[in-house]
This record gives sequence, C-alpha cells and structure tokens, in this order.
Amino acid sequence: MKKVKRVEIITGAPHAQRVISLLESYEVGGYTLIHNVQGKGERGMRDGDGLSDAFENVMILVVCSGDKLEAFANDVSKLLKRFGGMFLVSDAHWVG
Amino acid sequence: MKKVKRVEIITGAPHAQRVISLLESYEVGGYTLIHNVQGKGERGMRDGDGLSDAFENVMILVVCSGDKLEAFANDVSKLLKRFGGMFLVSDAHWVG
Amino acid sequence: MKKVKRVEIITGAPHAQRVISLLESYEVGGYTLIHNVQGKGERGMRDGDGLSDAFENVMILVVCSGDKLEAFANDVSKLLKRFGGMFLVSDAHWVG
Amino acid sequence: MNLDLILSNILSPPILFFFMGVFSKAVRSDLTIPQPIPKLLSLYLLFAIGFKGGVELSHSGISTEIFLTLLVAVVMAAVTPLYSFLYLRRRLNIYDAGAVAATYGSISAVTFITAVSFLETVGIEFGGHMVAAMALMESPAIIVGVLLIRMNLKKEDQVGEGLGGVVKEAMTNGSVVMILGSLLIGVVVSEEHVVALQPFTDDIFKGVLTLFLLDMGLLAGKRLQALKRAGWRVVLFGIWLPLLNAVIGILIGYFLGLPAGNTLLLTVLLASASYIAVPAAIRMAVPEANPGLFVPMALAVTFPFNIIIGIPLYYQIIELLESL
Amino acid sequence: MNLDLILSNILSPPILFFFMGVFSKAVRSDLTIPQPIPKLLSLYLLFAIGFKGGVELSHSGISTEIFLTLLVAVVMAAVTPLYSFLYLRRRLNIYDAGAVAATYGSISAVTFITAVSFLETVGIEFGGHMVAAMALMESPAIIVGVLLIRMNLKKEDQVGEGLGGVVKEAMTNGSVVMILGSLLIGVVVSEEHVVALQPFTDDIFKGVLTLFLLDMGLLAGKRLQALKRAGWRVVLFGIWLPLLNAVIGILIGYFLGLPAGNTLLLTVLLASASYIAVPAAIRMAVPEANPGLFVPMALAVTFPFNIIIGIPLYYQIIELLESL
Amino acid sequence: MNLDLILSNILSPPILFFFMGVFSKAVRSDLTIPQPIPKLLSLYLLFAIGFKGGVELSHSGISTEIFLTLLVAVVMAAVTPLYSFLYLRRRLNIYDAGAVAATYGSISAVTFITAVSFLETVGIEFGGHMVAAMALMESPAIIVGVLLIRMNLKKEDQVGEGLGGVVKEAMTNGSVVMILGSLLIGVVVSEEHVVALQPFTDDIFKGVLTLFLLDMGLLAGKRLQALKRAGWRVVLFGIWLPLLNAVIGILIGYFLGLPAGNTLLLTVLLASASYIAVPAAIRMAVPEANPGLFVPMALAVTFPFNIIIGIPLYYQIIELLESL
Ligand SMILES: Nc1ncnc2c1ncn2[C@@H]1O[C@H](COP(=O)(O)O)[C@@H](O)[C@H]1O
Ligand SMILES: Nc1ncnc2c1ncn2[C@@H]1O[C@H](COP(=O)(O)O)[C@@H](O)[C@H]1O
Ligand SMILES: Nc1ncnc2c1ncn2[C@@H]1O[C@H](COP(=O)(O)O)[C@@H](O)[C@H]1O
Ligand code: NA
Ligand code: NA
Ligand code: NA
Repeated sequence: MKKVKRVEIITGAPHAQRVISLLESYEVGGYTLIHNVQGKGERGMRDGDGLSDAFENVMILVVCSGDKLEAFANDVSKLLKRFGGMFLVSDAHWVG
Repeated sequence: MKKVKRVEIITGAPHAQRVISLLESYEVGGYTLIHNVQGKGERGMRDGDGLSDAFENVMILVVCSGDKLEAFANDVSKLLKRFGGMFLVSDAHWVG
Repeated sequence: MKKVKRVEIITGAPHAQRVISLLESYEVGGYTLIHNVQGKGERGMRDGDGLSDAFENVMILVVCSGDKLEAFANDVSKLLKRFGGMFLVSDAHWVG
Repeated sequence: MNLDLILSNILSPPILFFFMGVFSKAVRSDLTIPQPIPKLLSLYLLFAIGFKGGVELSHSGISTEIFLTLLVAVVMAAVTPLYSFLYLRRRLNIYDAGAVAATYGSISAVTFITAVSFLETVGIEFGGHMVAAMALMESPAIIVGVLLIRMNLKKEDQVGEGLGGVVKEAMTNGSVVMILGSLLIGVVVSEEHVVALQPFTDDIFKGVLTLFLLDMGLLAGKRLQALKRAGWRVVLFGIWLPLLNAVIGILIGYFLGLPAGNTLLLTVLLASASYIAVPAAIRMAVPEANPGLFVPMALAVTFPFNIIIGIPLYYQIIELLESL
Repeated sequence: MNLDLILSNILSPPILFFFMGVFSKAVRSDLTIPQPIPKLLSLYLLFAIGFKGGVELSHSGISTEIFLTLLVAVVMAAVTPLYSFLYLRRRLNIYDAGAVAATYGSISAVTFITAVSFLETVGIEFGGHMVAAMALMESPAIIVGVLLIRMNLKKEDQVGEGLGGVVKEAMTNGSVVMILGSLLIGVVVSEEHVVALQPFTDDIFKGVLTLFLLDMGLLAGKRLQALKRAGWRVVLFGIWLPLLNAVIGILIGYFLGLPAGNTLLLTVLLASASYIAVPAAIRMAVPEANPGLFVPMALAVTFPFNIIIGIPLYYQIIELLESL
Repeated sequence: MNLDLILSNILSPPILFFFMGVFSKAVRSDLTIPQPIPKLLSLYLLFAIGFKGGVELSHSGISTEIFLTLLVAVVMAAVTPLYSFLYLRRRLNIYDAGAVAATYGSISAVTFITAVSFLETVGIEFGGHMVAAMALMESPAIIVGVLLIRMNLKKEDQVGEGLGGVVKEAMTNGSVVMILGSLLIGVVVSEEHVVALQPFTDDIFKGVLTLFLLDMGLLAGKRLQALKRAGWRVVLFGIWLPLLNAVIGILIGYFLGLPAGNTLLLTVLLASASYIAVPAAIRMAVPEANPGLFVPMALAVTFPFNIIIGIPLYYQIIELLESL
C-alpha cells in the first residue's frame, strides 16, 4: 500500500486530448478515461446531445505521487481555466 | 486549493432526474453524470439490459462545500431510501 | 454516516467477470460497474478500439468496511498482478 | 386442430432466432447485442409499423367498427389489471400485485409486430387502426395499476409523487409518441411518399424484426433464471391470463364481426404483456415493486408463449369460429 | 407565388418527422435517439450522398461551369463570415460574433440532403459536383471566423493554439473526409458496383433521412429553450441572413446560367448554417464563445426555416427567374 | 499473370473505403465510427453470411466432398498454429509466439465475406458449407495456441485457469454462435421465408460491407503505428505465412477437385488471421501476451494484404490450375 494522489479532471471532450498530452509530457504513470460524461458547471449544461462530441465531458483519472501532482498542477489548472472543467484531488492508497 | 466534499450518488436511471432536481433546488454549483452504470446492491442486479433504462444506474458526482452537503444530505437520503441507491461522501481538494 | 472504504478497481473488460466473481465470493454488499473505460498504464494503451471488448477497461467500485477490504485485498491484488489493472483504496462516509 | 400452423410459425426466422438467443444464454455464450442497438431496432420497428398502420388507415377511413374496436381495446387495457389484481393480491404484496397487473393490462409491441408478420406470411389483411389500438393500450394499464396500489395501501404508507405525474409520464412515453406520431404521419402523406419509403419501411422490415427477436431471446434467456425464485403459481399466471384474455379477445372479435386479421391482432394485444413501457413507468412510480418478478414474467414466459404457440393457436380458433 | 409547393414539402415524411421530434420535446416525452445512433445515421447519409454525387460527377465530367460553381461556393463560404461579423460585432462580444459568423459561412449537410430529396420528389436533376461544393464549404468559414476573432482581440487577450492547428483541424474534419472520400470513390468505381450498392445507397436513403430528421427535431426542440435567452435580434439574424444569402445564391445561379437543380443546391448551401462541424471546431479553437448561442441559432432557427419554408420558396423563385 | 483482376478488385467500393479509412488516420482526421456501430455492422454481416450459407447448404445437401472440406478446414486450423509456433518461438517469447500462432490458425470473417463479395462480382458460385467451415475454424486454433504456450512454459510459470475454461470459451464465442446459428436457421427455413428476408440479407449486404470496411481501414490505420515497434521480420511473417497457407489451400482444393469458388474460400480461410475472436480469447487465457503485436499483424498487415492482393491473386492461380 502506497500513499498516492487521486486526481480527477473533468473537461469538455474536445479538450481531453490537450489535457492528456500535457499529462504525458509530465510522464505520469498512467491514466483512465471515461467518455460520454455529462454535467453542469459554470459554463452551463453539457448534456451530451448534438452530433459532434462538442457538448460532452470526459473524466480523466490520474493516480500519481504528490510530487508529480505538484509538477503538473499549475499547467493543468491554467488549461482548465481557459477551456473549462473541474480539477479535484483526494488522497488514496495504491494497493499493488 | 479549497477543501471540498466529493459526493457520489448512484441511483436507478429513472430516478436520476429527481435527484438532480433536488440538488438544483439547493443550488449546488455543478454536477457530473455518468450514464449506463451497472451494479448490484440491496435491490439486486441492475445489469443494464432491457429495452428501457429501467435497469440501469446513473452515477452523480457533486463537489460542494461541507455546509451545502449538510443542507441537502437529509433530503437526498430520504429520496434514495425510497428509490434505492448509494450515497457516499469523501474529502477532496478543489484545485482552481 | 458510517466510515467505509471506497475501493476502485480498473481492469481489462475480459477480466471484469473474474474480479466480480472473486468479490462476490467474499460477499461484498454491492458493487458498481462502469463499462467502456479507456486508459493507459504499464501494459500500454487500451483505447477501446477493436471489434471485441479486448481493448477496453472496466471500472469496478466497491464500497465496504475496512475488514472486508482486508479480507479480499490479497486475492484481488494477485489477480490484477496477472491480468493487469489498478487497485485503489480511499476513505469515505456512507450516508444512509 | 392441426399443428401445422404452429410448426410453420416455429420454423419462421424470427422465432428461430429467438430460440437461438435463448440457447446462446443457456450455453453461456458471450453473444450480446449491446445498447443502443436494440433501441435502434425497436425505434425502427415502431416507426415502420406505425407508418404502415397510418397508410392503411388513410385507405380505410374511420368507421363505426374501427371506433368500437379502439374503444374495446382501451377498456380492456384498463379492466385487465382489475381482475389480475384481484387474483394476484392474495399471492403477492400490494406493490408487486399492482405492477404485474399493469404489466398484463398493457401490451407488447413486438408480440403485435410478430403477429403482423405472421398475418403477412399467411396472407391475411388487417386494418391500420389496429396499430392505433396498440398505441392506445400502452398507458391506461399503468395508470390503473398505480391507482390500485394507492387505494390498497394504508394511509401511512402513501408516498410521494402526485398521480398527475404518473398519468403524464404514461401518456408521453416515448414508444407511445413514436407509434402514434408515425401513424398520424402515415395517414397524411401522399401515396408517392409512401412508395418512396417502402424499401425502408417494408422490404427490410422482416430482417430487422428477425435480428430484434434474437436480442429478445438473449434477454429472455437471461431473465429465465430470475423466474426460478418466483414460484410456479406466478409463472402459470403468465400462461393462463394470456389464454383467458385471448378467449375474451376472440369472443369480442366474433360478436363484433371483425375480420380475422383484426380479431387476431386484438387478441394478441389483450394476451400480451409489457416489458418496456410498464417496467420503466413502474420503476418511477412504484419503486417498491420487484422488477425481478414482473419483467421476467412478461419477457420470459408470456412473450415466448404468445409468439411461439399463442399466435398460430389463436388464429386457428378464430378461423374455426369464422367457419361455423 | 403559390403555396402548394411549400405545403407539399411540409407534408413529406422527413419534414413531418422533424415536427414530430419538436412536438415530442414540447410535451416533454422521453422519446430519445441515443448516441451513437444519430452518428450512424449521419455517417450513412454522408456516405450515400457523397457516393451518389461522385457517380453523377463521373458521368458529367468537369466543365468550366463546374469549376466556376466550386469557386463561387468556396469564396462565398469565406466571405459570408465577413459581413456577418460586421453586423454581429455590434450586438455580441467578439468571441460570439466570430462563432456565429463561422456558423453561417459554413453549411448544413442535412439541409443539403433534404434539398436533394426535395429535388428528387419534384423530379429535377442536379450535378454531382454540388456534393463537392458542400464538402469544400465546410471548413473555410471556420478558419475565417477564428481569424476574425484573433484580429479583433487586443494583444493581451490572444491565447494559445497556433492558427495552423485550427486550419488542420478544419480540413481533416471527419464529415469533410467522409463526403470527399465517398465522392472520389463514387467517381472511380464502375457502373456494376454502383448498381450493386444501389439498394443501400438509394432505396433506403429516404427512410434513413426520415429517421434522422426525427432526431434533428428532438435536438431542435431541446435547443429552442436556450434561444429565449438570446434575444429576438439574434433570432431574426437566423432568418434574414439565410434569406439574404439565398438571394445572392439565386442571383449567382442566374448569372452563371446554372440549371435549376444546381442553383437550388448552391442557394441552400449559402443559406444554411453549420451545427456539427463548426461547433466542434469552435469549441476547440475558441472555447470562450458561448455554444448556447450559435448552436441553437443554426439548429432551432435556420435549419427548420430552410427545410420547411426555404427550400420550396427558393425553388419557386428560381423557377420564376428561369421562366422570365 | 494479368493484373486486371487485382486492379478491378482494388477499384471495388469495399476496398476503396478500406483505403479511405487508412488514409483518414494517416492525415489524422477525427473521422470515427464509434462503438457499438461496428458491432452492429459485424453482427449483421455474420447473420447474413450465415443465413445465406445455410440456405445454400439446404439446396446442396451434405456430400462426401463437403464432409472432406470441413474436415480439412478444421485440421488446418489446428495445424497452422503448430508450424507457426515453431518459427515464431525463436523470435518471440512463448506467450507472444503462441498468441500469434493462434491468430494465424484462426480466421477472419470479414476477409471471408470480402472474398464472397468478390466471387459474386466475378459471377462464380460457392457452397454454403464454406460458411460452416469458417465457423468451425474460429476456435480450434485458440485451443492449440493456449496448449502450445502451456507445454512450453516451465512448471513454475504455469498459472491459473483450467484448460476446460479456455475450450468452453472458444466454443461459445459470440461470433461462432452467430454464424452457426444463422447457418442452421438458413438450412431449416422454407423458401418463402428466404425470399422475404432477401432485401435485408442480400440487397443491402454490399453496402453494409462497404461501411464496415471503412471502419476496418480506420482500425488498421490506427494499428499501423504499433507495428513499427514490432520489427520487419514479424511484419514479413504476416505476408509469407498467408502466402504459404494459400498455396496449401489451393493444392488441397486442386487434389480434392473442389470447384473454384470453394477452393478460393478455403484458401482465404487458411490465409486469413483473426483479429476479433482470438484477441478476445487470448486476453482472457494468456494476458501475458502482448496485444500490441498480434492484433496489428492480423489487422494491419495480413488483412489488407489478403483483401487487396490476396483474393484476386489466389483466384487467378486457382483458375490457372483448373485450366491445366
Ligand atoms: N461542483 C461540481 N461538481 C461536480 N462536477 C462539476 C462541478 N462543477 C463542474 N463540474 C463538471 O465539470 C464540467 C465543466 O465545468 P465548467 O467548466 O465549470 O462548466 C461540468 O460540465 C461538470 O461535468
Ligand atoms: N456496496 C456498494 N458498493 C458499490 N456500489 C454499490 C454498493 N451498494 C450499492 N451500490 C450501487 O448502488 C446501486 C443501487 O443500490 P441498491 O439500491 O442497494 O440496490 C447498485 O445497483 C450499485 O450500482
Ligand atoms: N496511474 C494510473 N492512473 C490512472 N489509471 C491508471 C493508472 N495506471 C493504470 N491505470 C488504469 O488501469 C489500466 C490497466 O493498467 P495496467 O495494467 O498498468 O496497464 C489502464 O489501462 C488504466 O485505465
Ligand atoms: Na395485455
Ligand atoms: Na452557409
Ligand atoms: Na488462418
């Protein structure tokens, strides 16, 4: 059991690739994606309707060390401020 | 980084709208929905099969302050007791 | 409000049933499944493409007591070591 | 009575693919038809059957016979839950009794469509208004079922949700809107448009139905297991109530002097049970009811019984009566 | 001017199912067509229309007229955002003005396809190169729209992403690739293959379009509410800009001496607004723009206006001009 | 040998759309066909090909020739992994060698279907039992592959799962059940039902295949990158093993005196490699194997090779031999 940070990022589907590229540039050990996520936030409703994925969210889950988190937090934060989204961190234990 | 509550609600798809309306009546700042969620609980298997969404779950994620949580916890709890579902709270940090 | 463990397991879709059977053999009170989850980890990219579910992940969420977790942790861990996947535990409160 | 018709019905592709689905689940094959494919197939079927019904209706116009048939259909949809509830009340709790009662008052569109396909095979006509009858029968039973539950609960158990919500829900149900909308459109469009749509609405219809019945077989096969817990009395109800309602339907058709095709479709509507609209509505309005009971009964008992044995059997009786 | 054509257009199944979709949302029915069914239907439509356009093109060959038409189409797609932006700039912020401008410069494939289906019903031919025109008009407006926004922003508000990325994005857009690819393939395949594909690309085409327009109606119905917040000036823009562009299209067709079918399609392309490609691209390049504005305008105002009234109206004017 | 047939094969819509898919990925277009659309298309193709095969089989009956063909097919499916493994064992680890061996012993239904479509274009008949051969060849290679891995592992590396589970899994695989079930149903249904299904199973078949090959192209294009890491020796194996197996297939057909159509289909079955059933089964039974290797080989090397060059090439050789 290792102490890790559980990072949850929710952003619009068109921006997911940007966030992932950013995370990969910081060499995170892995990530998980859930597509077709809907929701409501400051930028209104994203109900998944429409014929492109423009109105859908993606949830990105990254489990990493606190150091790694500190490294990328600022950049991800900036990105989400422009493109919209949520950036949540909680504590967890990696069993392995 | 702000301390927040990470609220996870899982309930049957037909009841999701009710829960959301309730949450909106408490003016939560936002929420996220994941559809087509399956699972097993006290009320048996919900395997997503069938031709309506009657046998599917929805996961609702609400990030809010502890005060807000206290405000709606009781009402949501009552609703879920009747319609079935899970209501989970954990601590997290909102980066933004 | 009851203190519980929030267990998140991510593994390949073909192995999900095995993990669930194992969990059921330990008589967990319930679980939730999210299908069509994608991701990257030690075993490379699982982008959900392809014509079978061979390249897709499943997220399994189990909420249980610390005792129950201790009971199945070892077995689940072993399974995931062979088949790949992530096993994450965090603290939460069950409102009910 | 000869068994030829039953056998020839069993040997039709839709029924055989239904069996194949059940069989796949029995051998635990991983064959699945993931959502929303079944949703697409069923939208198509409702669209096609509604549209074709509307076109027929625009040819026939509205007669007293048609009006009577629609009236009888709606009344039976509302009355079936009453006597079903009376019987079930002694065997199940109030919630489950009401849910099963609603299930059997309402109808199964796929059973209806399979009967239409059966009529086409044996070359018998039917009126487009029967599609309207189907659409009108979906909702009343839901409302009656919920009412029955409320009236039989003690005051202190009464919960939530006004009846208005239930009624609104039942009336604006997606499949009701799809059938009635397609029917209306079928009534108003001109012949040339009907012809232009034919390859889509007619030619590939049986193929889509066949694929859809494969999915129904997979679902029924999966639900079969849930039935073991329900007990044989309840399972038997899923056979004899359809038979009882079939007799009622046949007699109504006989005394109203309806043509054989219409009588069969009316009979099938009365004898069939809902596994789409009712479960969705009941889960909303009466979450206390056990879906592990009313869904498998409709899907894994009554549906197969009707499409395999029921349809050709009812048809033979109707023909027999007609030849008297 | 007679209203017959407009009425007969309204009474065609695709338009009626569009209304049915809007109506379903109005009565708050739970009728939905879940993803990726609409995606499948739209892939099919792009495939079929592209392929058929290619086949036509291979018959007609490339003439000066065709080349001129394509040129005019692309130029108009780039110019429309300019005058749209000039007007909108005074009423909306820079981001929204640029997004709406791009929306109206680009095109709606479904409006085009509905016009093709209209032409087939009235029995008028059209050139396969019009499909190419459609494909070529999707992207330029996106690039112009983004450029307009950048040029009008103060230096310090300039953000991220090189223009190269936007251009690349716009050119390799999935629907552009699908149409142009299918078109090219339609050009090169031999007649026997064309015939073998006909049941798929032609016979069931109108049925699929009808089902798709039901979904468009559901979407439009849902988006209608968002419009209330936008204000009537903006809503009116969604009517008069298409009308203005239609006049331009009709005049271009007249002075180039294009056949009526081609003029109608060019007109419809100019008059239509994008709700698929542009929203996707703009959300990437200009996330500051409010999608609650430009999507409902294209989808719930301009699209219905064009398919219900616009197409038959434009056609009548074109015929009138031709008969002079 | 003339290149006409190869060229005319390349210029058929299914192949061209495959190229279009590869090209889309090459230019990084966002064109995608999201799940479960490919699943729907492939279910349809298995259904149609199985059903049509069954109908053919009911016409031809079972002869010694048919029995021999089926036997040879199954034996080859079990033997191919053996010699493949012998070669691969020296270049890959045991897990990967076994997985690739199983991949090449098993078959690709889409390659088979493309060959059927090729035969229809050139007007050559084939026996319905070839569909049965295809279904029977899916599973044996999986079992042999897993056995090979187990036998070559040291005792202490042996893990989990009884072989029984693997066998059961392989036999009840969804696509095997779908093909065999549809075939059996095709055998038993009467002619009138066959005709009623024809618009669905026959007329739109080529269109669906074309759309499906677009998706295959997108997949292959995406997987191409993974191949760079695999090294050229392994890539070459994806060409020469199919060629070797094709020679074996052609000779078997020649010595058994099979008609050209059947020989071609047998050849294609031997030469094709699985990217659906085997990956799914291997990931279950041998998670240690690297799917970044065996899937791209089958999908991005062998599949395109077979459908573009292989099929017409094999056919010309068969014709040449026949004319001797
Ligand atoms: N308080 C919240 N709780 C849960 N999810 C949220 C919350 N705020 C935002 N989101 C999610 O993040 C997405 C983008 O948020 P925003 O950029 O604020 O519109 C929303 O569509 C939601 O899915
Ligand atoms: N212990 C648990 N862990 C994870 N998910 C659960 C648990 N209990 C219930 N759920 C989820 O909540 C849904 C409704 O629960 P219930 O009303 O208890 O049947 C289930 O279908 C599961 O998806
Ligand atoms: N560090 C991580 N953060 C989030 N998800 C992960 C992480 N590592 C692995 N995963 C998920 O677990 C799956 C299997 O991981 P692996 O077996 O390491 O390839 C991946 O496809 C991801 O979805
Ligand atoms: Na009934
Ligand atoms: Na335009
Ligand atoms: Na092979």
